[in-house]
Amino acid sequence: MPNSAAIVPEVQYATIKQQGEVAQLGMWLFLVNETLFFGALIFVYFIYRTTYPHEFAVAGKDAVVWCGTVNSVILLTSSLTMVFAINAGAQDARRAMVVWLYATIGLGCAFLGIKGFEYYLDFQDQVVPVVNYFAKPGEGTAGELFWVFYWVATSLHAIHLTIGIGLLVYMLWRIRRGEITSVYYAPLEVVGIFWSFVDTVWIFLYPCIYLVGRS
Amino acid sequence: MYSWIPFWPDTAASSGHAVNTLFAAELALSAVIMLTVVVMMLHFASRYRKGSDASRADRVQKTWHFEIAWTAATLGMFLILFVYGAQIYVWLFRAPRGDEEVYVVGKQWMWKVEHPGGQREINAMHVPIDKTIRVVMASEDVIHSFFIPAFRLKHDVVPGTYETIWFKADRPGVYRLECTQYCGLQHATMQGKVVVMSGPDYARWLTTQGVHESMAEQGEKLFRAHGCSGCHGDNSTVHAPSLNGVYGTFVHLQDGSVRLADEAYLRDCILNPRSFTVAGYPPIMPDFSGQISESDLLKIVAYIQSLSGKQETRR
Amino acid sequence: MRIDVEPRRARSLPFIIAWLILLVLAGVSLVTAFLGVGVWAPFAQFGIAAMQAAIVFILFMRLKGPPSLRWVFAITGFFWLTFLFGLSMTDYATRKGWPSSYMPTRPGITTLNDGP
Amino acid sequence: MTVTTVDRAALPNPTEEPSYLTSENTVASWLFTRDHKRIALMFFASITFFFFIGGMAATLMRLNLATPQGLLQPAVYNRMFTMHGIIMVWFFLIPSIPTTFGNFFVPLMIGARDLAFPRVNLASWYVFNLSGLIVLYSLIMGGADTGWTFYTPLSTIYANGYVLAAALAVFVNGFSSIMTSLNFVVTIHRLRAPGMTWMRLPLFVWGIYAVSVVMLTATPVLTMDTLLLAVSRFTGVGLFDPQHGGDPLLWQHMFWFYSHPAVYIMILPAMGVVSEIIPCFARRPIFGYAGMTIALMSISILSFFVWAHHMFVAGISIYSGVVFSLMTFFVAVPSAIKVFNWTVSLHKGRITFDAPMLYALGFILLFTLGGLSGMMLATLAVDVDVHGTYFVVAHFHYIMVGATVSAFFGALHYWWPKMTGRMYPEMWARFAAILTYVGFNLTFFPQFILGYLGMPRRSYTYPVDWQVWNVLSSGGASILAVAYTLPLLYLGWSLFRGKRAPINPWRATGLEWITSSPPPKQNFPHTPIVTREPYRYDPENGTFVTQEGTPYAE
Repeated sequence: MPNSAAIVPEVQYATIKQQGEVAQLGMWLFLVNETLFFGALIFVYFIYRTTYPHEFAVAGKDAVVWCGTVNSVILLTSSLTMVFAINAGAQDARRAMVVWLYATIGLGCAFLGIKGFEYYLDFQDQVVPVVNYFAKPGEGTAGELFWVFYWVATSLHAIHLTIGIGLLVYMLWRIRRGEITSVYYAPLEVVGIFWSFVDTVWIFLYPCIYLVGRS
Repeated sequence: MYSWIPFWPDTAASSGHAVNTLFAAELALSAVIMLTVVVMMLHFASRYRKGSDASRADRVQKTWHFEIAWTAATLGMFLILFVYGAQIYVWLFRAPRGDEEVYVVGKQWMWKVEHPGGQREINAMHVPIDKTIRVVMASEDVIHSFFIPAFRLKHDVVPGTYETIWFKADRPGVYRLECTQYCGLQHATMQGKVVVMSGPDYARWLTTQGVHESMAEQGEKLFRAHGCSGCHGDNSTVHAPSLNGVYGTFVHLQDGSVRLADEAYLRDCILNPRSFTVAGYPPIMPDFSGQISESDLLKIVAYIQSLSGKQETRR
Repeated sequence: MRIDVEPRRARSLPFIIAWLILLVLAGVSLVTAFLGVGVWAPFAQFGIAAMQAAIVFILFMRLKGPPSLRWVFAITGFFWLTFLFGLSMTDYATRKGWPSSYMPTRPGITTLNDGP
Repeated sequence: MTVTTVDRAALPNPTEEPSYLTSENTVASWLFTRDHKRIALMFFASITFFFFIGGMAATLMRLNLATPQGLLQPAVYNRMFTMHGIIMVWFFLIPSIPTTFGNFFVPLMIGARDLAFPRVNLASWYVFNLSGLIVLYSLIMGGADTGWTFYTPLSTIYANGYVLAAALAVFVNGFSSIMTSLNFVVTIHRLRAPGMTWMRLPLFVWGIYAVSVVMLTATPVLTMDTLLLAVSRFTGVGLFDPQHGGDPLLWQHMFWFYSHPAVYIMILPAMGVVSEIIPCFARRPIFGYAGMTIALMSISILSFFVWAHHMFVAGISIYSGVVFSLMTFFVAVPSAIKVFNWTVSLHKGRITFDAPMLYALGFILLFTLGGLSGMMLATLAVDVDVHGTYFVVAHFHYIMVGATVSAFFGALHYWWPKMTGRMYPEMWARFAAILTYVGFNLTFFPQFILGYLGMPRRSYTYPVDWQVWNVLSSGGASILAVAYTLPLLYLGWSLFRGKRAPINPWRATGLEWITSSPPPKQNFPHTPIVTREPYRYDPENGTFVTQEGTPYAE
């Protein structure tokens, strides 16, 4: 392997294996925090949706369901490519690892692109609270609550996804430097865990946003 | 009862006496516990100080007996306190019908009090003695908290809904009225007085306040002015529920739920009618949110209440 | 089929199958929204979301396999959320004055009781 | 404490290896350090700074309240108590013990060379200071005027101050808390020295573990809550505004879902500190070690079940009030167990009254008094009376200042020799400890009385018949100010003139006392191997055994 000096464990660890395992635990613990962060947002949504079911049904009809659905497919697929990248890295298929990482980055960017287009459509639909909002009959003042949730939730998710893409780019850089190999690929696994978690967030946001008031 | 204790605030209502007893009990219990800890600590600290030659042999080893006993004892005491406190709390915060009603609107930074007869006061509340007074409170801006120390009674006044409390004063006098929820710049001055008067004095006070229209009468005018009577009036042809006798009954809503038609419900119906469509009626009522001030709303609600005849006739 | 998520030994097929299941579930979720099953649709949709999340957590995020501490961490967040949702329901489900028509107010909860 | 026999523990440091303080001397070696000990000292500097900023706000408030007419403009007073609350809660109390003593001593006590993620630890300090800059910006521009609780719709619509900046500071500060606590949990799980089983962990480590769990699970909810607040205030959408269909109480629910556990964030590490100090100065094992750990962990979970007891009169349903009151009494039980255990831990000891011990004993008394008043507040009907009055103010100051700050100073004196390699002047320290106790009680006990008389909190003025109590309180506050400033002076002096500290000046059993004072950069010359549970003091024979199993005579 190239540059084997880079994989000496830090002073507080006995072995590089321990360092990798602890790094993963750290990410899982961070996800506890992320779960509660997004969970609190969904809690607000839950309270208001149960309070104003009819208003939310009216307001939710304006969400662009095809954008959301396509984005769901893209993100679920990106989790798969991310797993392939890690597996390839672990099995010493460096080239495949890099290809799968690029695929993951591409899917992430595609998600963001579609999201941006969806924001454009939302602006056309006048569902941007404060900036450009038109309350439809039957949604009262509570319809705006739905759209506030929509903007906060999707933009936070997009920020997380952007961070994820940034981390993947950083991983590519570290791969070039030979710091991630089949001997030590824990950083890649850590990023993979984060990436799939962002995917999970979307799994829960999808029914919250796109499936309200369809029938 | 506790007036002989220095630093004990006035007590002038049934709620105050109930809380007094509980508080005194807790004070005594706290004193006993605190003393136990202090005596134990001082005793050990002096007896087992470094220089003393008291025996250190046979230290207590088996800890679980002590811990379980101590835990069970505290838990038992706490449960008694909990039940006692919860009982009074439920009693305090479930307002009965009341002999009299008083309407209170909190706004930055004053308490506006209005009596059913239309008498208005600012930062003062006159009430008769020995009558159950039902206080309906609303806020025009931020959260305030309505507090009468002598009655040991407090409730936040949250904008967007009505809060209802009650009391029964039993000692004439002038007591403090406060806001205890920080509500902005002049929060500290959002204070007033509660004047508890004997029945005849109170009646005399009401008459000296000048001739007013009663709240219900004012409410009736607003009811017409906002066009409510066009649909809910007796001669209306629009398919809208009649409001005669609706206050205090249970209303079946479109979505299958049942609501008690209290003040808060009536208010919600006016401001957000779509969420409260009555079963069997079309959802055609426009919503009035943002169009009627809190004090006007209270008047309209008072008028609808007066239609039910369950309240005493006004004035 | 034995599923091994340890990257060094993992094969691709189980992940592809899992991915297909995820897509199918997403489709089912989408369909329920248009079926007109009323109040049950959200339950179905969030149930499906939970299943999808479980698949992603266990396979894609490699919760399967040691160390078990990861399970503890993974569950903690959701466990704590039940505190937030559950205990606040003691308020929202029974508060008067909060327009909670979704959860019927029972006649037993009154403000006009006849005094202490 | 006098040393009667000379042994290795009392010898001056072996000088072969430079300490963490002297190993590198450039500014960059501090600013980019990954050493948990240096980061701890940097945190110590930051929070001390904020402690005095918050203290100045408190001084102005007590000065204003010395007379009913007051001294400050109402707007200034309102901003002072708001900034006092925000700074003291998020910039002193919550980070205080974990980021300084936790950072410094958790790795030392479990026998690790560093925390699991040193870079994250350093980032935590930078994020903390960033949030500190934002809060200072808010303060200098004029401050927020909502109270530290940011109740809506006052904070979203009606307040005029720099609420957005203050909320943003709290938001950013949350990330620092999360990074620090995440580090602790992973470190305590994975980096313990051989033989350091869970039941051999010193109780301070248990306390830090419990607090990290709470921080990690409570903070994100507040983070989201303040984010939504900022969005509401910035854009004008009505997430918590009833005029737009929002629920003001939803803000309170989420705020207290964090901020009630936050009270335990402040007190749990303090409990850990006291559990270290008491056995050491009573020279006997802690009474009920297992019970103490169970109490710590059950507090950290039960603390999430009680938040709405801040809202008994806020307009929540009465059924909810009853449930939360019951839960609150449950969480009081483990606290009661702890008080009992600490007190019994003095039984048949061989007690010396050095400054840390004085602070610890003060902690127990103040915590008990604070806890008992908390029991009154948990009782629904009494809370209806005293909620929102000075009774509440007195109660939480007894817990948060009386108890936590006492423990903070206790820890500071206890570990000062290890952190700096210098002994502090004992007589001055004892004097400061006693002065703290006197000043504190004089400041806050009158506030219980004021509260029961009905003085509302957050008021810049009051009726003249309450002036006696307010003057007493202000007088006490000036004593307290002296007592809190004194350590700064004599500890600063001791840095240069203090006696050199031996390895184990208190003759304690923990692993932090087997390495030199101050410790070398990598903590231990060799990885310690733990063979004993902590606190193996024997008052009967006057001996003690360190956790490594080395016996010593007194």
